[in-house]
Amino acid sequence: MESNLTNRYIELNMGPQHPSTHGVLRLKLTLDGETVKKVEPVIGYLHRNAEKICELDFYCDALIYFDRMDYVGAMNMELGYLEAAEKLLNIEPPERVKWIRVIMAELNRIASHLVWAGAFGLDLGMLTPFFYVFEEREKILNLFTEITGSRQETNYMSIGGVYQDFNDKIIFKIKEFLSEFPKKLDEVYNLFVKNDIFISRTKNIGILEPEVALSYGVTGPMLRASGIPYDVRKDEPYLVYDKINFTVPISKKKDVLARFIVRFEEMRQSVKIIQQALDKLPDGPFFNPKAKKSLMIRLRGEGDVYARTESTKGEFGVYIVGDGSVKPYRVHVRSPAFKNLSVLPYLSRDVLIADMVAISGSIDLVFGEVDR
Amino acid sequence: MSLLTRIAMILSFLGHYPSYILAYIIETLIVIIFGTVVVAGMVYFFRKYMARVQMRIGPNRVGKFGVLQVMADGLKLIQKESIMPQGRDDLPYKVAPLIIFIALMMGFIFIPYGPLAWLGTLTVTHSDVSLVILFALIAIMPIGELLSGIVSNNKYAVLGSLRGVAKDISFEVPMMLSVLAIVMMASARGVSPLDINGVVQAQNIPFAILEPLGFFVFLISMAARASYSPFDMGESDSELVTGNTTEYSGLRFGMFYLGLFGTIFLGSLILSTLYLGGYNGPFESYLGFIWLLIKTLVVVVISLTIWLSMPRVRIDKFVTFGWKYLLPISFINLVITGFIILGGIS
Amino acid sequence: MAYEIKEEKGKDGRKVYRIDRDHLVELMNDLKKEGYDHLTLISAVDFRDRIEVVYHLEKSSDNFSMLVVKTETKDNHMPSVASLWESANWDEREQYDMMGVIFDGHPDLRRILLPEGWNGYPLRKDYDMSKVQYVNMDEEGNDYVSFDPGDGW
Amino acid sequence: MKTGDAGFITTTLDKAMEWSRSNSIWPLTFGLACCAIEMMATQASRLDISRFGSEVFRNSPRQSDLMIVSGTVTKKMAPRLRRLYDEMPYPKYVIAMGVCVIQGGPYNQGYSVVLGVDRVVPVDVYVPGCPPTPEALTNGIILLQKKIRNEADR
Amino acid sequence: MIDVKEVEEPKTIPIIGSIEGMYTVFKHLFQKPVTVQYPEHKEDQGDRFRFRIYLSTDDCVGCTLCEQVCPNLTITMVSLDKENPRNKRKIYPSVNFGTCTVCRNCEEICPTDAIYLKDVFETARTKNSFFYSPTELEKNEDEVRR
Repeated sequence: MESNLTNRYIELNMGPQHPSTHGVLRLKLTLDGETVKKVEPVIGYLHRNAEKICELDFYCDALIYFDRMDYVGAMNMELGYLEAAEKLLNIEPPERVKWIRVIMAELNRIASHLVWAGAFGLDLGMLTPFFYVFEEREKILNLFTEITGSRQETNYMSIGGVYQDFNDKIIFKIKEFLSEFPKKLDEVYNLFVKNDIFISRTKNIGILEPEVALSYGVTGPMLRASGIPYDVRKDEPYLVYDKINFTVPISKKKDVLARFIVRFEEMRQSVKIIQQALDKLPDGPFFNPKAKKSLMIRLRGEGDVYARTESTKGEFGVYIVGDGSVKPYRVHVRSPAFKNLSVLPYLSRDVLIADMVAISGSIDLVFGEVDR
Repeated sequence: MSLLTRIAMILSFLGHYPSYILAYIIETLIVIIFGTVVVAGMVYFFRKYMARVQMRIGPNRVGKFGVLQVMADGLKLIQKESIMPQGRDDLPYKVAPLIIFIALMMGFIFIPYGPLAWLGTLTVTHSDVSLVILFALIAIMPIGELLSGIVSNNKYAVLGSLRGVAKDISFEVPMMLSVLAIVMMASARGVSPLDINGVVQAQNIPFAILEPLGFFVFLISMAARASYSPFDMGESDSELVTGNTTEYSGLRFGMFYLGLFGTIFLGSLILSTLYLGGYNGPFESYLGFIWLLIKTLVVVVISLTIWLSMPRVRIDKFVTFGWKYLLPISFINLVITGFIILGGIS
Repeated sequence: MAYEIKEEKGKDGRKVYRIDRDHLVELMNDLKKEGYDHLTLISAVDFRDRIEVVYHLEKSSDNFSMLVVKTETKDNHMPSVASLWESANWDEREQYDMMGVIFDGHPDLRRILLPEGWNGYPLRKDYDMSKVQYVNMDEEGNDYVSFDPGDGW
Repeated sequence: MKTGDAGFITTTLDKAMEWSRSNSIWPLTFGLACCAIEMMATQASRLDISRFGSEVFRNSPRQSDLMIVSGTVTKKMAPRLRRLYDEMPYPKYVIAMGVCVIQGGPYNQGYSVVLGVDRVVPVDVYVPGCPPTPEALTNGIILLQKKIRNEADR
Repeated sequence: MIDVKEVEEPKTIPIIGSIEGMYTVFKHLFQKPVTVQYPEHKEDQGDRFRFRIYLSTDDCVGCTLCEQVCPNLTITMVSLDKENPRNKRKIYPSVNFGTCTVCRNCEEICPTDAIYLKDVFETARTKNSFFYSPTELEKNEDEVRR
């Protein structure tokens, strides 16, 4: 790292290995002292050619690559793919499966937001909340192990159903978790938002105007924190979200703190959703027989389908083109974090380095999804 | 009778002056060993405390309850290859960690430790200006921090150092003003005010009660001096990798690492000496040292809790805070102290 | 209107506009004025003889209802819509990177995911996967692509 | 002093050095992909890697001993990974965590993924799994400790 | 109409809020640690937890479905000289654990349940050799290592 300190502007290279970039983001900074003059994100350090490999495998196999896109919220990724694939393949999942998928997706949304909160705390220099939120996440992952058999990349949902059914023990355990979770959540929440330094670090930082946000294609909690109530679960309900009663949290404050509060409120809403779904969970098969066992590699689809779902980061869209063979012809993913990241250069003009770290933390970046 | 005199008496066969000189050296060595052990213990205590607060166990594989963990870390750091960056300024680069470490160890010498059991008072020096020397030493320590960043030819380190400068100038003045209030208070009670021992003896009521504002300012200043979170702007690990120590490895980094914890402990010692009554307490002629340690431990726990629960302050906010709030507060404290002395409450 | 739209219904029930390449920008301008202020996705599909570019638009005033605009190119050139929506900037860079569609009028058309100098466009159907490429880094931290592993490997 | 005694002393010293090295492995904060989250989970309360002395996740490669390559190494990332490895001081160790790092994993048919990080840096311990559970990673770290003490059995 | 709720920014008193946070952190000092001491104690992962592929060569019929469904060339069929009347072609799956993502598609698709997964996760090695032949797939992890 050669430095020429006589210049007025310092060129600083943050990343790809840097504690604040949440993975392999490289930020080319132009600094004037501590002030960031220009940011240029360089991505692609985790470009794993998932879209290409999806074309080489069966429809049912592409699921594992989707698992690993947003690896923190893997269930939502599977769901997004299956929404598209099932439309393309004309396979309708049974009623029970839809409710199970809602439960799993919302549980994973909680886990994902928790990880985000912990990492955001670390960005700002808060050590301890990280451990509290990871403990809560660990409980969710234990539930996942109980239900699906693996912790993080579960490969739980499959075309036309889910691999393993729920049973009474699992439902009881989820209810037990839900009864304790809101208290813990409030504790962590208060630990953050009652802290003066935290408020001073996040309030009025990184203000994102709604028009700009729309133009940049920002979705998810970031858009909702800018005051636009866009939630695919409400705007274009998939699965059984239209039968569930929940609210969409928004904030008019548009800053980093607003994004923080919106995400925490979303977790509370998720708890409400899961409770309703557990109560309403119907009996029935957990698999569409048209896609079971050896039939699962013989599914053929034709045409093109775009399906959008609300993943933990925002609108997660999957565009699949089928040519009538057993393999997808083209899979293209609209990754919310990719779009949300593109707004970073706009947000961090003339802010301090410390603020830029807070802003990039508030975006909730997961690089498996940005780079695919 | 002090420990020093006892050692000198044992060595009295050498004659008066040689025995005293030797006794000084021996006791300095003892204090340095004490300092090293305490700093290592501090690292261990921090790890265990952090682990327990975070619902973990902490190191427990090396020795009983992991007490040898710090030793393993130290031994490992000694073996590590010491990579030095190209384009460094060689001498300052090598001297910087030493400055911090030596200043820290010298700081330990000037603390009045108070009496312990039959050993008598453990204090090493009886200088009349020990307070001045102590704060001079504290003021030297940031120099090591600044040098280390500027000379190691790394942009992160330079930025860390610049932050360090900005941080230091914004709390030094309020800190000194609050110390000035203590000196006033002590001199009003007729003790030698620049001698820390005198300050301790003047505290039949701890100064923290008489000067809560000064205590507050000093607590924040000491936290900022030790530069742990929320005041670790110089080393802010999520922004500047590890700030000024980015290019240091092996033993030199170990010195910085120990220096951090040593400064926390030294700061807590000074705080409890100046504001919490030092070795004053029941049976002080017998248990004085224990009282000091207990008070220090309380301050250490408070410091670590602050460390673990607070996010990092933004540097410009801290500078503003220093000039806008800390300085006026310390002035008000000075004025109040003056009124207290005039009113003769002491 | 100066252009002709073929309206279809997609398999997923969405409204699809099919338009030829030359009138795309005009249509997009009109759609933007109509209230489609959220460009969700630009994707390109390689049908060997032609590349189809698909735009997914959303209207924020109408519960983000979706409209699909399809157009196709045979010589890999497309007009850019980056001046209308900021989000098109990165999307078009991505499609250039992956599919080799050259968006005329784009402010900064560089590769985004793969390093500059990568040979071929990976998501094309005729991309040769057997040809292994390596990336190396020079002193300044810039990448360069080679076909044989260099010093760093 | 007989040479045998000196040998004994050096062996003891070696043992002490190995002991200290194996019990104080400071990993580099180096998250690449999915496995990084499991690495964080290993660091968190439930498994608490600090019990083995690996508590201090250092951000600067200059101060770390262990690089846990957690997640897919792409071709664009490989030279950077190599540079980070070069920046670490000896003695240094590498754990390849997850199948992506071992042999390309799920992406082994692709064009932009390095098929095994051992083509870029020497690896000491391989931990398979996608991603390995925190227990599996801890098991890998224990194996690395054994390897440092020359006791590794596999 | 979408059910929208505008979130409130919390009202806090300066300094008191921070001290509350410090107290919350300090309070956890008296909680029991949640750490599971891993090598001595192992957490109960539940019945469905699966990590390593096993094979029962007696049941395998050599249908190659697992090879087809495997997303990333982890399973390859190799010929093995073993008496099995149902496996006429004498081909059995072999697994490369260096690429296995534990997606459990093979277990799902297997018509005779010959291939199955178990909760063995202590598979770390110092050598990059994770190729398991069909006979090794039948054995436990400890036996394979020898």
